Amino acid sequence: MRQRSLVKIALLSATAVALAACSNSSSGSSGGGGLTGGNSGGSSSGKTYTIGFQGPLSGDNQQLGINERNAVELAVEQANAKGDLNFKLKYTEADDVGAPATAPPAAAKLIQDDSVVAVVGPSFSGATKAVAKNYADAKLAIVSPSATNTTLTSQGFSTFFRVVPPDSAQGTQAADYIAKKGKSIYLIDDTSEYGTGLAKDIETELKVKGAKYVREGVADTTQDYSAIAAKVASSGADVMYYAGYYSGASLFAKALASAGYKGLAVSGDGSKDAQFIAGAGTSGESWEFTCPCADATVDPNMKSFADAYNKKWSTPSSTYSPEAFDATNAIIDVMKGIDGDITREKVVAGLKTVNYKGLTNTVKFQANGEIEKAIVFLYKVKSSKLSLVGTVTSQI
Amino acid sequence: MTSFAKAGTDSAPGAQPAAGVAFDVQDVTLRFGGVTSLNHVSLQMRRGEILAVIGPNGAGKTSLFNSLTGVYAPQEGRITLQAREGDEPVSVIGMKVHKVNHLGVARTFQNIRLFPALTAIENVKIGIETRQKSGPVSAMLGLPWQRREEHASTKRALELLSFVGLAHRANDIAGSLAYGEQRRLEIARAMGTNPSVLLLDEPAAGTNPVEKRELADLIKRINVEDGVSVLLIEHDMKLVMSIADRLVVLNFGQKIAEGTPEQIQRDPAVIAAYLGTTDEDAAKAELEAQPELRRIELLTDEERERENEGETL
Amino acid sequence: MNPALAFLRSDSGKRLGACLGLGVALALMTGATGRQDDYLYAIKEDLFTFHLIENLLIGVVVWLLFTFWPVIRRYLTRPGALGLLAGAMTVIVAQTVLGWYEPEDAKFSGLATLVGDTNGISALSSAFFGWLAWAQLIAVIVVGAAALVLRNRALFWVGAAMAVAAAIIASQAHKKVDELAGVVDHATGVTVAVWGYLTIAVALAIAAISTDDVARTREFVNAVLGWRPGFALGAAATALALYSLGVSSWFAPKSLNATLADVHSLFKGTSLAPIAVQYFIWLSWALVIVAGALVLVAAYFRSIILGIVGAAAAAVGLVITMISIHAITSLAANSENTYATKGPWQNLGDGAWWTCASFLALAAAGLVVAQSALKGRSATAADAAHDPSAGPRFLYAPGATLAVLGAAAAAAIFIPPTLEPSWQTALVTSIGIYMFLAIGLNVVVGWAGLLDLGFIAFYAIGAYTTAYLVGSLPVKPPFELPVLWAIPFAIAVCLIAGVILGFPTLRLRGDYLAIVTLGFGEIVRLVAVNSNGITNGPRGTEDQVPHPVINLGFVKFTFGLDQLPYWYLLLAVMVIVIIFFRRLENSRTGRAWAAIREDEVAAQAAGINPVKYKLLAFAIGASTSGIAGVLFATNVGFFNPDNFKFEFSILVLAYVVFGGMGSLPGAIAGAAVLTWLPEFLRDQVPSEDRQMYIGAVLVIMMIFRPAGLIPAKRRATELRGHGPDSAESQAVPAGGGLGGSYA
Amino acid sequence: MNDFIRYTIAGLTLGSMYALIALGYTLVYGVLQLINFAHSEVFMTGAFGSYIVVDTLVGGHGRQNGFMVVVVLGVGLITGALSGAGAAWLLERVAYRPLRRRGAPKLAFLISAIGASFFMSQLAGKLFNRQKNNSFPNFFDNRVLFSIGEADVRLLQVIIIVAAVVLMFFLDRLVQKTKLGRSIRAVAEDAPTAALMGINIDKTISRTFVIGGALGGAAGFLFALFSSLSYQMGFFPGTKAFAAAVLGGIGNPRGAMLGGLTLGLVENWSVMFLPSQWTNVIAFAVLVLVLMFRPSGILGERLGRAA
Repeated sequence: MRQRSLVKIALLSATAVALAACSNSSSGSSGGGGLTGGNSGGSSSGKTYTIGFQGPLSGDNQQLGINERNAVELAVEQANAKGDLNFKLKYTEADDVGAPATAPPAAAKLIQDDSVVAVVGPSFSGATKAVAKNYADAKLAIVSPSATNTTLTSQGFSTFFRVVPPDSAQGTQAADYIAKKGKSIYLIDDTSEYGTGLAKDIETELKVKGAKYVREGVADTTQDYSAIAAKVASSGADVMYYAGYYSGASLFAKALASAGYKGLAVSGDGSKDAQFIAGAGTSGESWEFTCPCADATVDPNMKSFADAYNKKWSTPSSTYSPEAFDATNAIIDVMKGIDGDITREKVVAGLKTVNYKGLTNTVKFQANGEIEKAIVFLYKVKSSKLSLVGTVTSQI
Repeated sequence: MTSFAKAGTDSAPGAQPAAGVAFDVQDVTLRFGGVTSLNHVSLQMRRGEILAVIGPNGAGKTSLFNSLTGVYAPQEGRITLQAREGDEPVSVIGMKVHKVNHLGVARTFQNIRLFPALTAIENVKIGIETRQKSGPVSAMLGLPWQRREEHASTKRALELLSFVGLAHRANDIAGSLAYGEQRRLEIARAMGTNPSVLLLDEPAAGTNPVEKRELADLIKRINVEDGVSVLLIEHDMKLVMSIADRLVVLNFGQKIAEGTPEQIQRDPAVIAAYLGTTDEDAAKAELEAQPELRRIELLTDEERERENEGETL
Repeated sequence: MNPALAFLRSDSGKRLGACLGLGVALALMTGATGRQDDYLYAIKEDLFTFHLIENLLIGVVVWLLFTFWPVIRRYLTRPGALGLLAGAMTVIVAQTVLGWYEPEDAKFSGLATLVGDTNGISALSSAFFGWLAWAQLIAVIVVGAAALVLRNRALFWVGAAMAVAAAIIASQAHKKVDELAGVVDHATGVTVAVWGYLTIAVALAIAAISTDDVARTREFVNAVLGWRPGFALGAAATALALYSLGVSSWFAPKSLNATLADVHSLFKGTSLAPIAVQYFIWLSWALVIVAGALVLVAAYFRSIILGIVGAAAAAVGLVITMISIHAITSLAANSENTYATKGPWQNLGDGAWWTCASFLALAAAGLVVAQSALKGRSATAADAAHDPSAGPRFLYAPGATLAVLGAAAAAAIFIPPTLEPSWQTALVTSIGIYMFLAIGLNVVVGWAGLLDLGFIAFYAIGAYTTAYLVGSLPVKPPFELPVLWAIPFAIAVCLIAGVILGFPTLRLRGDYLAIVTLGFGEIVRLVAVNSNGITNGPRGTEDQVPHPVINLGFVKFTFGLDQLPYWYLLLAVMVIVIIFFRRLENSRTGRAWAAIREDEVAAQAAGINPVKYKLLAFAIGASTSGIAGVLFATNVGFFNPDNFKFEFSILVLAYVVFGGMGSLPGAIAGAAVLTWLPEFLRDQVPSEDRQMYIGAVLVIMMIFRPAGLIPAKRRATELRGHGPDSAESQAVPAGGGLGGSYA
Repeated sequence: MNDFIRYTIAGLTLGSMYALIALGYTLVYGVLQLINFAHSEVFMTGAFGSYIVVDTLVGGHGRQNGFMVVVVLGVGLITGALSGAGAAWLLERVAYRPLRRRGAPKLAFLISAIGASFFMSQLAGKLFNRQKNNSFPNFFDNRVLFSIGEADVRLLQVIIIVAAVVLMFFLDRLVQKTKLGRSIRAVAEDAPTAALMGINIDKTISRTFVIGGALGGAAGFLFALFSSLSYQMGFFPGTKAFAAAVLGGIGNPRGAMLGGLTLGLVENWSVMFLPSQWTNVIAFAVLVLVLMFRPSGILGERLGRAA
């Protein structure tokens, strides 16, 4: 039951060789795929490796996980179809429900599978904190497309990488921007792990700046934003920053419009999504977003990604899909560059030096696994379309 | 409504009850909304006697019981309890039900209220064990004194079961016992709390003549051998007359007579009011001929009682 | 009336409607996934294609089963029918759910595809995986069923022979595949399928011999178990041990699957301890044979002394086995030349652990022999009077309790090491912890009859108390404690929290209590979410909660990422709690709870203070989940308020009710099954649909077994309809009144 | 003061939706003495059912003229109510009636309902989608109708409140005046006796579910119009509405209405004084406090008595 190797690889020690002889082992030899084709030891050509995904596929946050999962699977499929790999790629997934408590069994499932050489995920910071050590222990690389909690890269998780910048990068610049734009700031988070993390980093910078602000939270389960919208409107604030996901943001935008709020509304990368505009309608007009991501709308590859995604999953790509796509492709890029057998250690080493131009960003990691380039851009909704304004620094 | 205020520990105000009186009920009035269940009732129950309370349905007998045991708190009057010789007399009005029980008053119910999913012996042990001391921790650790108490309660429960003639059914589920057996089991459970005063609410209802004789015998033995005072509600006149030392007659919440069986049997007010006719024998016969009728009346009575309790507790 | 209409209005017609509805539901459940741009897409895909017909057919089959159930039932009681059914189900499960080929992690269908793609495979294998597997199953079932219906002796023998042949074909076909691929494969699928066929063969053979009209399964089982108490267990354990010694893997580092004999040659010439060397040559066999023979002989002759000696021999065997496997694993870990890189007890195959389990079971069997022999001698009339278990119980063989306990202990101790790491993790973080919570909630709901919808709050309080005491929260304690020292504090804090919740709310009746406890649970979670400065809010504990260290002076053990030690820690604590709770249940406290639950007014009249006992139940339940909170916190090291959502309270309640309210084994079994299910479904259905299937299982279970898996004795009786309407068993609907107690 | 009015209007809007959902809990509780845990999913079904029809009817996001707005609103309410009623009927048939036949203990119903709730919500997620922000087409302009002081009152708020009031008025009449209402009350008061009087208990219970489901489904439509719809939308409003039903006195329709409004107002008013992340804490704390002092809710229980 513990045993899952494909064939008996010759053991290093003499004793093991003796054993191998006595237990009737032989390498598969008949060709033509099937049982023996892809798995015979020796040459690395035709071997099968697996890229795993860990994220919430059930539970309250399952849609975020599904967005990422779809992109990872798409990337694997495209890589196989392209035909320039000298190995076969497989995809596997482990559902962690997005919570720290349920993450360990999911991680263990991927770790114990010897064919898994790298993992995209975990999606959430909490789940990441709960299992990053286990992955480090197994020398298995984890490349998260969406865990942005600032503290993750300072805990010495040796195999952790992320293709999104930490909250602090975005938070600092976002705070500088809103502090410049308004005298009185209303900072709202959605009491999710992501929202509070981002809001905390913004708050820290606002304090440094000495800006006048109010911070408040809205339960992430809220479906009625009228009260908080009325509060913002009557507070006389001229800038409002919402740290949270698009589903809340679009409802909040509607409520703010109804409440007659006239000031500037800014949000972060979690809300910068076509779904925001679809949900908020005209109420979302002139909302601004800070986002540490390249302008995907002008990238021609983005269009082909979006089309391929829509074709495969019959649903448009959504939050964190491009990031997960980039993370997967970065891993595949690393795997392509490895000579001989691909091992987990080699993938980790390769990720440390990877330089891959993705849809959202250039994937290049610092020593602690943080993505190198953390330019924060400002976007704005103009006539129901998301358009790039420029870097946030240029607006300050 | 339960109140958390400490009630009933102070001695009763007013005059001390006469010597030898277990329950001293003075001028008690109990109302539910517009209905007056007990209307200025006074009676005294002496220690060691068998006192029967009789009266037609709805006369307030069960209300009286509930007032005596703390289930209801009458709006007016005094109820003073001195269950044992030498006890401090206390007022039970506003006292919590289990506290009254701990002062030495045990009761049975008109509609049997056993713990039907438990075995017979468990039912009795529950009564016995309310007098024990060991707590959950000693039970979890299986400490010696807890085991001793457990032993003692099993032994005592078996004694009580044989006392009421149910030893052979000790391990049977209470709900599966026959009607008469359940009545006796309820008495055994009440006796388990080692009472000085036992309140029996229609113990003979629904039992057959043989069981009735056994029951009468049992009550006598409880009274004589264990020295327990018994307050009895019963419709069966034959039973009441044969064992009661004294009787109190209620009608429409008022006491209309009190005295020995002979006195009561001859009391014209009782015959008129309670039996609804001057012809005693005819009335008796009618009742006996239509036991079904009486059951139905009792049931509705019981339901009203449940209703009231629901609001009170 | 129109006959078609009349049929539709009949019970049978209604049932057909329901079954077709079931078919539609199945079609929707297993069908396409919806799209946001076309809301009717999935419905169209599911209901206007052939997909619907397939599922409707399933509905029709179910309807036929229900409609002709009385007929089927008659045949089901015939000898051999149950065996045929069980065996067929086993084969079906093996061929749909279980793994058949480890290297590719493939199930039967996956392997079939692989075989189809492979050239030069033996004809037998290609036929078996192509069509023969299902064909032979159907053939065996048809012949067996025909034999049952016709009661034809020859046909029974034919069926049995066919089943044996099918078993051989299956095992050979699979063996050929492994040989061709040159792999060592421990997939369970084929073994289980073979067992299924053998079950059928035995059942049909028995049916052929039997002259009974009605099978007497229970009597048969009881006769086997009661013939010589302990014999059956001893024989099973000996067989398992022999199998493990001969066939199973003993040492399994990365690419190796060494049997006992392999281990001997593998470690030849190393500095292995002499006793271990001897163990791998002959001692193991000798120990199993001696202990097994002693126990079996003792059982046969009902000898107390031999039984004890046998148990002792088994214990010695267990110790020597553990010494030996410890020796090889530590040696392997210290040498650089193997793949066995981890410490002692690692890399062991299932054979080693199964042998340990067999020895433990043998020891239990020896004790059963001794105990039942002792009882047999001292059996008195008083004893009989004390236990008049009148009805025939399924397991009334003497020593049954001890035997079950022994087997359970053997499984709980020695099976987890043979599991995959993901299952070990699940066993601790999902299954074990929630079993613990279910035990705690059972006190409140099952015993005291108080409906608590916010139970998870105490778990949260326990976990946060731990995090605070070890300094993992933004607020630091005056002095930091080692993590296991948090247990008494967590118990105390939860106890107080339980009383705080209980005191003002206990006079509320069932449903009101439910919503207040729900509110309490949400308040606790929301406070944890919103108090960024104290709990670090939704981002969870600031620092890692350290893994526990057990330091007894002479022995020091540090827990790490490996999950097995946590399992044993959890098991130890759980066993203590279970023993405590068992005693509590049968003490005056437990009876007082039962009394309050059954009839609060009568309980009061008997002198029980309900407020006191309800508070006690709250406090004890709360402190149990406090302990669970500590163990959880130290195991995962990191958690956030998401772990304490309302739905978890609901789930724990579902475990308790599913298992059987008020029954300790029920609560444990309910939690085990329902926490195992999602982990199991991980590999069976799309991850995102898991909860849907769990919901369906809950509904179906409650329809067909409302009292739970293992109903409590005290409640089982009342569900059978004994006695007058107690407040709790009132058939719904019922007119209000006092029906307050909710359980 | 203007703030106060603003929050009050928002509170009444939210509260009237809570009240509509709470009625479903309370009606079922009245006849069965059971918490219908899956009612939140009935509410969700109403939202999806009405959405599909309205989306087909209106298409795109085009603004409609006044007449069409009324038509669409009517159609939405009716289809929402119909899908809610259908879901509730099925629910009673599948998850309740078989248990009733077997005389299952009370908690078994609760678990069965919880299972049904998981199932319905996840099935909706599978059949439609699992996005959190599906929203109705903007087929009308949510303009300011009038102002009280400086507080604006918008069209949608008026629609919701008026629709809820009308529905509740009809329900109240139905329970009070019709034969069906009498049988519901009779079953609630004393089912065995009601059966003796010739009332078909099964039918009455089934119809009670359907009425509660229709109200919940209509509320689902209004809620989705006002906020958004998703397969998980039922859970929180459902929990709140359950709390509202208990707050008012469960089993008592007028109590449910009062409890819903109270809860909606409390939630909105609390935002005036405290950061809004504490709203839910306040809501539950108020519930606990009220029950401590009035253990049977504000109006007390009993369908038969108080309605």
